[in-house]
Amino acid sequence: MSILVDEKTRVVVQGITGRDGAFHTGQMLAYGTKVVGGVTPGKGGQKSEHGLPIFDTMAEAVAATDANTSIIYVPAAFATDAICEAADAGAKLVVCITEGVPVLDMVRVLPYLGERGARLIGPNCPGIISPGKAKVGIMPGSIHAPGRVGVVSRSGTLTYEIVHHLTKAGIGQSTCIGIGGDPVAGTNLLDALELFGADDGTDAVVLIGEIGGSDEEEAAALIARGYPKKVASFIAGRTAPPGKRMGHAGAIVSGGTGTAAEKVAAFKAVGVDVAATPGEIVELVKKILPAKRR
Amino acid sequence: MSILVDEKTRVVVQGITGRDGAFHTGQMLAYGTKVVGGVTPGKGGQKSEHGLPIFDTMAEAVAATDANTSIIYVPAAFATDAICEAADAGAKLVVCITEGVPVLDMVRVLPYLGERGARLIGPNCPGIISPGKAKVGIMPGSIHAPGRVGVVSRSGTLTYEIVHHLTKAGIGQSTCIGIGGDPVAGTNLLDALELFGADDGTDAVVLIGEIGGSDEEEAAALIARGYPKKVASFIAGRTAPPGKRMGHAGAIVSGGTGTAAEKVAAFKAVGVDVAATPGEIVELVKKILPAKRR
Amino acid sequence: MKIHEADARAVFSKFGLPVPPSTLVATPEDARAAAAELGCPVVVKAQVLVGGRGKAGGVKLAANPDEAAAKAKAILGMDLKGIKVEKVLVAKAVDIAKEFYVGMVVDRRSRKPLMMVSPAGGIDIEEVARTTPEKILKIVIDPAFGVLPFQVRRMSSFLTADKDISKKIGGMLVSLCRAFLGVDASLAEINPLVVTPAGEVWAIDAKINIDDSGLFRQKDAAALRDDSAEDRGEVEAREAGLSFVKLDGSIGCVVNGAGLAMATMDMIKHFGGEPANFLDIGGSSSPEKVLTAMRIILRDRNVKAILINIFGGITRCDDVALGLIEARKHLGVDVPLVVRLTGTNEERGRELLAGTALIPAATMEDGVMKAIAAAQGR
Amino acid sequence: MKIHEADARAVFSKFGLPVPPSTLVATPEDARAAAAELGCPVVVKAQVLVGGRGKAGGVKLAANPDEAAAKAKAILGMDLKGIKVEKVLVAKAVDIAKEFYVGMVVDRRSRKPLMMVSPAGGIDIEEVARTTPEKILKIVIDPAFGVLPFQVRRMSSFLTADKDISKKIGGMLVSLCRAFLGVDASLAEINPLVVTPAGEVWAIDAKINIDDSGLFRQKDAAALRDDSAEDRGEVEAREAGLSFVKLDGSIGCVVNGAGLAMATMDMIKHFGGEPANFLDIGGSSSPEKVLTAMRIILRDRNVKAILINIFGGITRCDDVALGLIEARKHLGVDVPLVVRLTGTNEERGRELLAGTALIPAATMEDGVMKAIAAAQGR
Repeated sequence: MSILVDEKTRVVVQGITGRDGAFHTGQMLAYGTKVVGGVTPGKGGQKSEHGLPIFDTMAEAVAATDANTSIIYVPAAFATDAICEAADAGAKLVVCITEGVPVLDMVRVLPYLGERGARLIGPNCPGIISPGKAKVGIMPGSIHAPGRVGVVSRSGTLTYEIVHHLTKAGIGQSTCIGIGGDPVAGTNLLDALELFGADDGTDAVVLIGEIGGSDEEEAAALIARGYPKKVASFIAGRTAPPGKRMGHAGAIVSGGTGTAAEKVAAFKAVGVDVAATPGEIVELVKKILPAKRR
Repeated sequence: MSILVDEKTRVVVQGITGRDGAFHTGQMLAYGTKVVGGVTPGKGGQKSEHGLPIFDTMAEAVAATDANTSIIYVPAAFATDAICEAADAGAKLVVCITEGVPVLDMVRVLPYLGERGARLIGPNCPGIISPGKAKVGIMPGSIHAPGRVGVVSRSGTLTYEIVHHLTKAGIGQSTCIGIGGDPVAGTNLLDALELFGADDGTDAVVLIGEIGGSDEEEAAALIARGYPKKVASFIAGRTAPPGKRMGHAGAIVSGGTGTAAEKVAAFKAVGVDVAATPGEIVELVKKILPAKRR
Repeated sequence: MKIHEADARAVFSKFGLPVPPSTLVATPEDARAAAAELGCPVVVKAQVLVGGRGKAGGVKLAANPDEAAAKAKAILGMDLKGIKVEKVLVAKAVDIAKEFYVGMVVDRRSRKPLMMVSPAGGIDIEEVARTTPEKILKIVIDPAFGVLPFQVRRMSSFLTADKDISKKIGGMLVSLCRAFLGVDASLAEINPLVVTPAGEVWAIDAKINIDDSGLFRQKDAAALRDDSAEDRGEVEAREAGLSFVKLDGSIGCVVNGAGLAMATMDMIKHFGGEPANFLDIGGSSSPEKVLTAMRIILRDRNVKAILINIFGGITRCDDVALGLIEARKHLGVDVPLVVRLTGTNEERGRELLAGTALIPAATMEDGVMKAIAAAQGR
Repeated sequence: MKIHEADARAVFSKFGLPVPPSTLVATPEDARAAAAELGCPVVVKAQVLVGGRGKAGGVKLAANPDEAAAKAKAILGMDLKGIKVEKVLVAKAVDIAKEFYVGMVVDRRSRKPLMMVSPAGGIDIEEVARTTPEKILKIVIDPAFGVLPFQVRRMSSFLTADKDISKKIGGMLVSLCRAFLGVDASLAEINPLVVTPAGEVWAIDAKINIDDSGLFRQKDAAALRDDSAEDRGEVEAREAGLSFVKLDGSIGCVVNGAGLAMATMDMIKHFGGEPANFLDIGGSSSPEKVLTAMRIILRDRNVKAILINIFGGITRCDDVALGLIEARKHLGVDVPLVVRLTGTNEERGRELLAGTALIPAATMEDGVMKAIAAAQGR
């Protein structure tokens, strides 16, 4: 089992003819993901370098390929439109890799998607992978292994680092989801926790947080109310200076709130261990995994 | 049983100190509806002429009275705000009697309500009554009787006329809902049909349509797909000239579509009888009511 | 509320749509001057708020200023579907290579604005919808965004394969959507949207209806109302907060509620009578509204009887009764009045009317029968 | 992106907020003239993009033009948290009866704009939030409507019981919301919003941050950027599409991804080292970005070793390797470079670097350890 993507996932790539879009389409195909087509306005009727059909519109792409998922690599100025187009065409999962999407656009996009029953992951995110089933994102597929630990993260590469440690230690993953670094995310930590909580294929969850906002504190509150799975955590930015944006638009300690120390304390208070280094997460996960499933 | 309103309905009246608001609050109370308070900005802390507490805001009213429903009698220019305020304060059912609300406001209001899990009836409608349980509207309570026929209507007084016939003939109603005469309604014919379809207390449905739009045709299509209850119908406006708005903003035959003849034909095609006069509906209902329940 | 083409063109221009220059004139001389200033050829167009003016001869092409004057002379004063033409628009003509239809309404089904485009422009879009619906593309608009770029691409590529023209039309779609949302329109149409042989795009006709309910916040638009195409009674009724439509029969109707008013007309017809009007005195009633309603109906010399059919809800029967008493006192009521009162404050209403010459009716059907009999002098 | 108070005041004025008249000047003489023209008393305010300038002496009241010149002289050239004051704003002073806080941000939790008001104005709102959170009212805004009238009533009556002032403040809330949505703000604050003894309301300070992601469509706002408060390396990094924050340690970091970059800093510190910077070369990488990153880091004379920590995803290890080779070629690299490459195209990256003087690391931890050792000269 897994969440959001699996063998039934059928992906259209929006921006398939761009440098990143083309490259990662190849990577997704190589991983075994069912990428069924791409969209680039004005290039409809052509074939991509991977031999996939290109469409002018998502509506045509979905009609022709029966896709249920979209992944977006278009430039920031066009990303809002691409997200709306995907949902309007019937995609139920939209993964937006693009960074630099205006926050006030996201505020308007989410109700638009809600009305159409679509979920967004991102923007400014690495995507989602259910190891051995489907990879809809830019993470290196090879570092993942099928298993029963869910991973949710506000980061991209830091997630790879941690997943790499898990896999090397023989701990596979049900699904790994990178929610992205922007202040307004289509799917946030709480949403992902709830999905993992309801997933039969997930025994424990690794939560990778960072400074800024209060998502981790809210996650801790959710866990305190009674969460069905055990959770282990890592928080990035313990040494980040206040008032400085650490890359992600959402990663900023302001007015003394959003610090790593607060988040670590919130987790420890509800019995969630926090790893001091990415590698240490392996020991924490071993502690919380049900004995039979280690 | 009934739909949307019953003994548990707790109503706040927005615009309780206005002429119509005050009058119909008295009427609702006399019917036995649990009206628990009113809102008029600037008059918070006072008592209404019925002895009900008045609040400045819906948030205060809901907090103090545990209301779950609101009914709105404020002037048109303030109705959009009142609807949003009710939903934001936690009312799950909002009944807007006010007519003359801009259509483009309704377009924006409905997603706002959707995000808050609230349902709107109206605007420009007579409201809703579950006879013997609760009356949240302006219909005369005395003409109704408890029973097992659901009534949904695009009209106000025409509904009274028809309900009056039903009651005089000994046919009681589970719930009667007037969806209002505007082009964009919070609850439309289809929504009401679906609610009645799922209601254990409703054996048959009387659908009162009129010229304009294609709601009746869509209802016929819904029935054709397999509707669990029998339906009888009346369509107003058989003699209406094309191109003229017959009072309701939505009641207009334009370009030869939206005619009564089309709607009658659509219903007859799916086995729904259409009464020639309001009184004739009684015979039609007697035909479709399960024998034991007549 | 319908507004004149000249006003709709001004709204379109304000929102950035390309509209050929034009001048509104009331005399042939001014038409000549306007044509000379604009440059010929020009189109001379009757400014009346009724459809089908082209077919009725209200739109003519003029090759030079003298011809413009002559065409204006022919059109001014013309009777178009009962409306006298008082003004004509003299508009610079453009060469037509292609004509498209572009329009916007509020869609009942999706409960959102809906944009419609069709390559079959210049003709009645409802005809296109009936005969070749595949030639119309409909796109639901989210007002939080307006029309989105992907929607613009879908619509403009539905109209033309020419990328350059497609882009220009796309810009017009964005502007049309802004105009629609900006003025609380219930309908906005460019029909036709014209592409010239040189690849220019123009909105050569403009139609906008404003949502009556939005007029309180659209002061500029509200000032554009022209009552001349309306029946005097309809104007008076609207100003009094009533809804009235004149018909050709002999039985006047005063009813509360649009549905009941329609049903009353339908029943009169069903039993062999002919309704003289639709009249809804609306919800929150007052004696004054009833008085106004009676005044409007009594003006129609065809009316041989009046049926007052009231089922009180928010309307109170006593208010109606007071209005009827006032009407009897102040208006020369020379036809039989049949009165049916049921619902809110029905007893008080009946008490007020007891002892008057009004003919009481127990039910709607009873009232209709009595009104038909009275109108036929029985 | 932060913009100067003078620019934020201009935005507020454009959206109808009452802002006292003011003039931006760069010399004491111009301050004197501005004060004379505006009418005294005036406030002389340092224009620097750092907080707390009031406490640091950057805001002074002047009773007459001469005093304005003297205060301007004292403030101009002042060093405020490392930034030299180049300009001052001379603003007409208003009498203060009450001070409120009014602000707007985007709320992560509701994923909507959030308006916040507090009767505790004029002081640090984050301090209010910590100590007396009940003094802040937060209202979630729907961008399809902007702030709704019922929300305006709740907020303005939270601030004052005076109906007249409440109404004026309500108008300001509506304008603030329009400004926030109109310029793609991530933060907009009026602190304080002042009520005068005569019952006037004024926005006497203005703060706006623009969402960097919105700048592509906010050309006017984009032109307001002032880099002077930023480290030269941070400006250069931003222009190259990198994200860089200077710190005080000795180990330079080049990392892909903000989370991994923070984790790298954290691990350096965890094992006893001190990071010299945060540096994220971002997603879609190119050799040029790596070259720029190296140039910025090498400028810092505190740097004794550099750790390149790359986990390739959308970033490709071969691109990074090419950038490092270019850097070695064109920049005077005189400190040890520890390189960890894992992920997309990792083998090709390693091949490219084989045989160079770069110190390879197998893992992040290995890289951190080696960089600490190298920085300490071991």
